[in-house]
Amino acid sequence: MRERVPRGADRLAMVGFWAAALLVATLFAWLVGDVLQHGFAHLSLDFLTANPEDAGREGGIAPVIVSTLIIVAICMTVTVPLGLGTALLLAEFLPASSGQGRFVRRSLDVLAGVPSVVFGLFGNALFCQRLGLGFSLLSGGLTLACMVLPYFTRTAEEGLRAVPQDYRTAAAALGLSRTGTIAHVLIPSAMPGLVAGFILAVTRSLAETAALIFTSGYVARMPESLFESGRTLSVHIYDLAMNVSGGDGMAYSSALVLMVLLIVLNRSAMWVSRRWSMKRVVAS
Amino acid sequence: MVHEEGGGFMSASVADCPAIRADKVSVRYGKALAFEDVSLEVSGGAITALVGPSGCGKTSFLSCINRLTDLYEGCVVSGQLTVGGESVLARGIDLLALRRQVGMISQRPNPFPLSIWRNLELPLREHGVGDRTERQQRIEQALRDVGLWDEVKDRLNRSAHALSGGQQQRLCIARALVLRPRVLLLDEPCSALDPISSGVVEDHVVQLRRRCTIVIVTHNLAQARRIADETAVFWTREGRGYLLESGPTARIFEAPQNPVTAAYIQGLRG
Amino acid sequence: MVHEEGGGFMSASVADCPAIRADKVSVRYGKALAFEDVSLEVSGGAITALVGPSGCGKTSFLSCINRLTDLYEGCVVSGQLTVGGESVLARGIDLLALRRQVGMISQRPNPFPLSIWRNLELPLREHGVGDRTERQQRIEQALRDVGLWDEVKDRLNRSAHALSGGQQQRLCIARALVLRPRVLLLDEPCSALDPISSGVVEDHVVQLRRRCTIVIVTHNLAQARRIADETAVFWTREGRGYLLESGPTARIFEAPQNPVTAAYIQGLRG
Amino acid sequence: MAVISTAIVLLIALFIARESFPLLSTVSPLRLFTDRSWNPLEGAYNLAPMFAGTVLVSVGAVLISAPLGIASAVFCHFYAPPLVARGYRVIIELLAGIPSVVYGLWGLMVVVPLIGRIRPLGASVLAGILVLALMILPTMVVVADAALARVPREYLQGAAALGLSRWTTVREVALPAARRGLVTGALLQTGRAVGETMAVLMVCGNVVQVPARLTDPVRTLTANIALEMAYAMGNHRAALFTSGLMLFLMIFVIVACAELVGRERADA
Amino acid sequence: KSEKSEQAASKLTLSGASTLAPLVSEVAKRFEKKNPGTRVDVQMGGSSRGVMDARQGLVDIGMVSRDLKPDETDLDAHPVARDGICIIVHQTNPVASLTDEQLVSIFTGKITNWKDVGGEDKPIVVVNKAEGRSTLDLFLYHFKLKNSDIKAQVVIGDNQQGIKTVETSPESIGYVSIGAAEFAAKHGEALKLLPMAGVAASLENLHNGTFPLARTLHLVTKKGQQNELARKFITFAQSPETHDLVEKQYFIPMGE
Ligand SMILES: Nc1ncnc2c1ncn2[C@@H]1O[C@H](COP(=O)(O)OP(=O)(O)OP(=O)(O)O)[C@@H](O)[C@H]1O
Ligand SMILES: Nc1ncnc2c1ncn2[C@@H]1O[C@H](COP(=O)(O)OP(=O)(O)OP(=O)(O)O)[C@@H](O)[C@H]1O
Ligand SMILES: [Mg+2]
Ligand SMILES: [Mg+2]
Ligand SMILES: O=P([O-])([O-])[O-]
Repeated sequence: MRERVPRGADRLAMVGFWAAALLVATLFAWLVGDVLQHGFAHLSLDFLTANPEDAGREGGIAPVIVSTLIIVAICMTVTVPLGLGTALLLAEFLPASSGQGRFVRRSLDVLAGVPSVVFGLFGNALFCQRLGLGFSLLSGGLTLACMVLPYFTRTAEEGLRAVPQDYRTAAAALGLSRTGTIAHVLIPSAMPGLVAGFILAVTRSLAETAALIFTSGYVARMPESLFESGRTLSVHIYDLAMNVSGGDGMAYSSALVLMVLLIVLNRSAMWVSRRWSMKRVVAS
Repeated sequence: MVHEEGGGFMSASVADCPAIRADKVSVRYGKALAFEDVSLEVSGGAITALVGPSGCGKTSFLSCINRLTDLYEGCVVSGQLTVGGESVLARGIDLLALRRQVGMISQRPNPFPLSIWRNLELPLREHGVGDRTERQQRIEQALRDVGLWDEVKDRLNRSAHALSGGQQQRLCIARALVLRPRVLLLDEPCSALDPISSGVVEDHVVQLRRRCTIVIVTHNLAQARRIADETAVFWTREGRGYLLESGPTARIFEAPQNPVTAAYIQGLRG
Repeated sequence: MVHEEGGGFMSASVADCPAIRADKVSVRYGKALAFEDVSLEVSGGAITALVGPSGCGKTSFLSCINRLTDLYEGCVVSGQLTVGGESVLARGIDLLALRRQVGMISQRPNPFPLSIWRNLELPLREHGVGDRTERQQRIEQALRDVGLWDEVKDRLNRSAHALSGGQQQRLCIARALVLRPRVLLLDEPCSALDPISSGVVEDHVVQLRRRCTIVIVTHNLAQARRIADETAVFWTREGRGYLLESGPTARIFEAPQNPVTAAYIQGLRG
Repeated sequence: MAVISTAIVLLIALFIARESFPLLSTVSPLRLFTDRSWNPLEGAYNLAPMFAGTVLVSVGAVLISAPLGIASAVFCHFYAPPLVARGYRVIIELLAGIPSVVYGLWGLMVVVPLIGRIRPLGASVLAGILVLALMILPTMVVVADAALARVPREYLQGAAALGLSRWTTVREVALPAARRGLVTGALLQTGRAVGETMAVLMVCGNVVQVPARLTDPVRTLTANIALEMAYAMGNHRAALFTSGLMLFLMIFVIVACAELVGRERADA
Repeated sequence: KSEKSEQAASKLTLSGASTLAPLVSEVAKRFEKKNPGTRVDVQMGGSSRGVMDARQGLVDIGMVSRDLKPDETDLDAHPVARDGICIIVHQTNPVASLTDEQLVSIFTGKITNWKDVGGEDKPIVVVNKAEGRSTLDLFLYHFKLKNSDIKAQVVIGDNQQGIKTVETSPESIGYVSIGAAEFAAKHGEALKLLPMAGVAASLENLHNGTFPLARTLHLVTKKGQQNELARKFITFAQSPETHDLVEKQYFIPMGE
């Protein structure tokens, strides 16, 4: 039992995986390094609490942050129940090979590939005009929900499918109702999948630009209701980078804020889910 | 089958224990036949042992009785099967009520990925049994019945998956018992257990006689002989299971009619 | 331990069979102690049975020997443990070589979600054993050894998960045997098996004596008595396992030194 | 519930079809492939080069990032020390959350000049593939990571007990067991690649042509929509929606194919 | 209900050209401050969106970064600022000026190497704007070209993309909004503005009318529309009160 240096394919694989990871990490460091380098200059407490001035070249991004949070919240409030319901239907109620299941799944996969500009134009036509919501946080959130639905649903579905059959057998043998089984056994067991879906959906909605320009709009005022227009961080970044000369620095700073926001949102989602599934574990 | 909320479990009598009647029951998974034309009468309140070689369809037979076969895609059950006179295989029966009345312990321990306590509380809550205190009592009782109480009473809030194999199996038995079913299907309940736990469980099963109709699959022929009132021997021919012989345990062990049974009983070791 | 590519398995001799020495070995999962200060000598080429109540640490002890404990986050093994004179617990040992030499069969059957054939071929390929024909022979031999060949020879390409519980367990035994390990750790190998398959497996284990160091966890004391050269009794005190007594099987069963052992042996049923 | 997701798809399809109707009712669909060029203001509506561009860029990106994504997920589970794995996951989440404009900017300022050294100008198929690959990578990693986390521990125990090497365990046990999740991840990722707009628009060069080399510029259907929609009227606008319609059909075909492949595999 | 209509009366919505959106947003902010209780929402979406939305009455005012087309006579155009476009090359490019003929030859692919116009021996990378953009329209109109004549190596959308493309590529030549280009060159970007027909490209020359390539940025309303607030806003946007804002966004105020 001498010290064993991995041989042949095993060793190659190990080197390969480390290399792949390093490559991704390097590219990431490069990208984020750029953002950090350009972004730190304008970062201050003022930046977080002030209104944008001079088309965003001066001032801060407070209303933008607030609008972003509201839109993401609307989006997730719609996506999670809807997506979870659909995922349950696909994984638990329809046989894997059923035509209906396939149809729904296919729809979702197609939805994932619709360009965000098209979502924007569609959301504008449906929510802003047909449903009369106008340019508003609500229209934006709902359009985003349509867009991220497949990410959450498909990931959650896979999570549910991977729950060992043993648990379903045990639950059935105890005469647990379908709802009881789902709520108390399946969902806690499928938590990794649900969290993954949630993360994908949140990140995607935070990073979205084109779908929001046409729905939640461009107004950088502090929103007072859900029916008002509001600019999100990524729209702001887009505007500064592409449309405002001399906006680059502020664009990078905003990107920095966006990234911090993202980490905070995702970590708290994980924390909540852990708390929640712990509560299921820790008795009564 | 009627819900029997009133009346303590231990005060139940043979009259409450449904008999099980199988008439030419066959099970197939897709195209493959698991077993064929099994006709068997299980007396209410008695202990019936199912024995036979691996793969002859014992588990599949048990699964018909509480319709767990529904969970396997492509699994088809044919024939007649009644529990307490009511057909089990009919469409549209109340499956939850059936399964509440017919408890089952499967071959592989399968506790939920929840805490020990929650594993036991979940079925009670789901079936709306009792208030908090009653549930607490029932849970403690069930854990004592399988000899697990002392081992786990300090870590009821820990995950059931951090238990040893035998502990998990006993937890699953307790989980079935906590609902006080009228019929209990046990698929090799003691196979993962050491003699002491095995003895505890066996004693408990014996105590349930006359309060509960019990069907137990066991590879331990000595155990079958010790506790079963009746024994059914399954066999397999060209990959298909069938019922070789059934009858009172004493007769099966002492005067088997079928030479194959005789050989099987002979081969009994330990 | 040296790789022994040449030389048939069955021609191996006691000299090749490593002894196992445990010196004050303890295992803890996080803060909880599974067992404490176990010192045990397992002779090379002999069959050693581990018996004891559920949860006393038998599985955990086996897992130390092939370092499967590494797989549990927070699991810490302390003490000295050598196989064939070489330390197992040291950092940086060649785990793959160790595990190739030390086969293990776990309590719950765990076939891979692959075909039956692939389940057996995978370890052979991995360890670069033989050419196609030799692998084929070995696989068939292993399946025969566990009495599974006739049952599955027509469906070798089907998923191992469509087998019955007992068949799965025998497949897992075959999968360990196909590598012809020098040490075999069996965690209740027969618990899911009917007497016939159980007999087949037991006979095979006996045949391996002197060709292989065998440690077998069993709840069947009669089986331990029948096949083991030496027996170690584990016990548990306040949730912690420890070694109660060990020695030649005959002595343990006929003249136990510890009254607890005596009581345990007495309680032996069946 | 599922009705809703299906309804959204149908509504979007209807919407796109309605908006592209003005063009399709006056111009034969065949002309979308045979017209001499894409100059909608001069009445030429050839979408074929953009179709090719979309296929090239997204296929290239998926071919790079799907293996890299799976490798990253495997790395997190089987190779990385726990702390490294945790850090790596944060990296992946961040990558997913960076808006595509930022990817585009970075591509434009870093990747394009790099490629420009090989052959001016650098805004090219290759730049598109590279930036897009990095951008869609996280989708794959997050889904694959969750799929690997669900591989039953018993399989891994069994593999360890047999002394299977890490690589064999990954290849023969973990990846097959996680297959469904991997396929889902790849599909979502492909969808994202086909549908991505801003970053591609900024680094691909957007010249309407069938590229002969990897360093040639191309325009994708999505970039076409994003570039011109804001200034398009009448038939021009309808032609852009027709790009959308074509994209929609293309995704539909991809999904159907993926399903077919998946089914055949399951049969085997 | 009366409350609602009152609110509607005190609210304006605008949409349209991205070129105008930042400027009009700033104007709107000042307008809101001056008229407490009013709200002016500015949305982006391109000139065509501005025209369509104004036409359909979805918004009160549209923003259009070009002149109205002959088929858009149902709208009234109200100029608010002027903008020009200029040719840009990389700072290191030794070519100091190009004649109109040379420019046409370059953009139509007849000249493909810088050495043919007095530069280094390097291929020329032509950066063109996307179909429909008003800068493109103006450029084509000025040089009497059709878009299909132009042989471009890169096609871009917004001005900033053009600036970034040219500043990272020493071989390239493109055209963008003068204000944006001047700002970038002044702030150290590697950019050079070429004179047109001998007139240096600067806001100043645009202002005094000597620079040939100019365009007007408009607010548009539906003909016959009676919206007091909209009229008030347009008057405000055209008034000297907002000229500082116009200049701050690197455009030329109207009516001086
Ligand atoms: N889910 C399944 N899909 C397909 N075939 C199955 C399935 N479960 C069991 N079988 C097959 O049906 C037959 C009967 O299986 P069953 O599990 O009922 O046997 P058993 O008597 O319980 O055996 P054991 O004692 O080994 O548990 C076997 O041949 C088995 O391979
Ligand atoms: N993964 C784990 N995490 C935490 N605790 C564990 C884990 N596995 C086992 N234990 C605890 O360690 C102790 C010893 O367990 P072990 O599985 O070794 O017992 P055993 O002797 O094999 O029992 P059995 O006969 O029931 O299989 C038990 O108290 C058990 O609850
Ligand atoms: Mg069975
Ligand atoms: Mg154990
Ligand atoms: O219309 P543009 O100002 O973007 O050319």
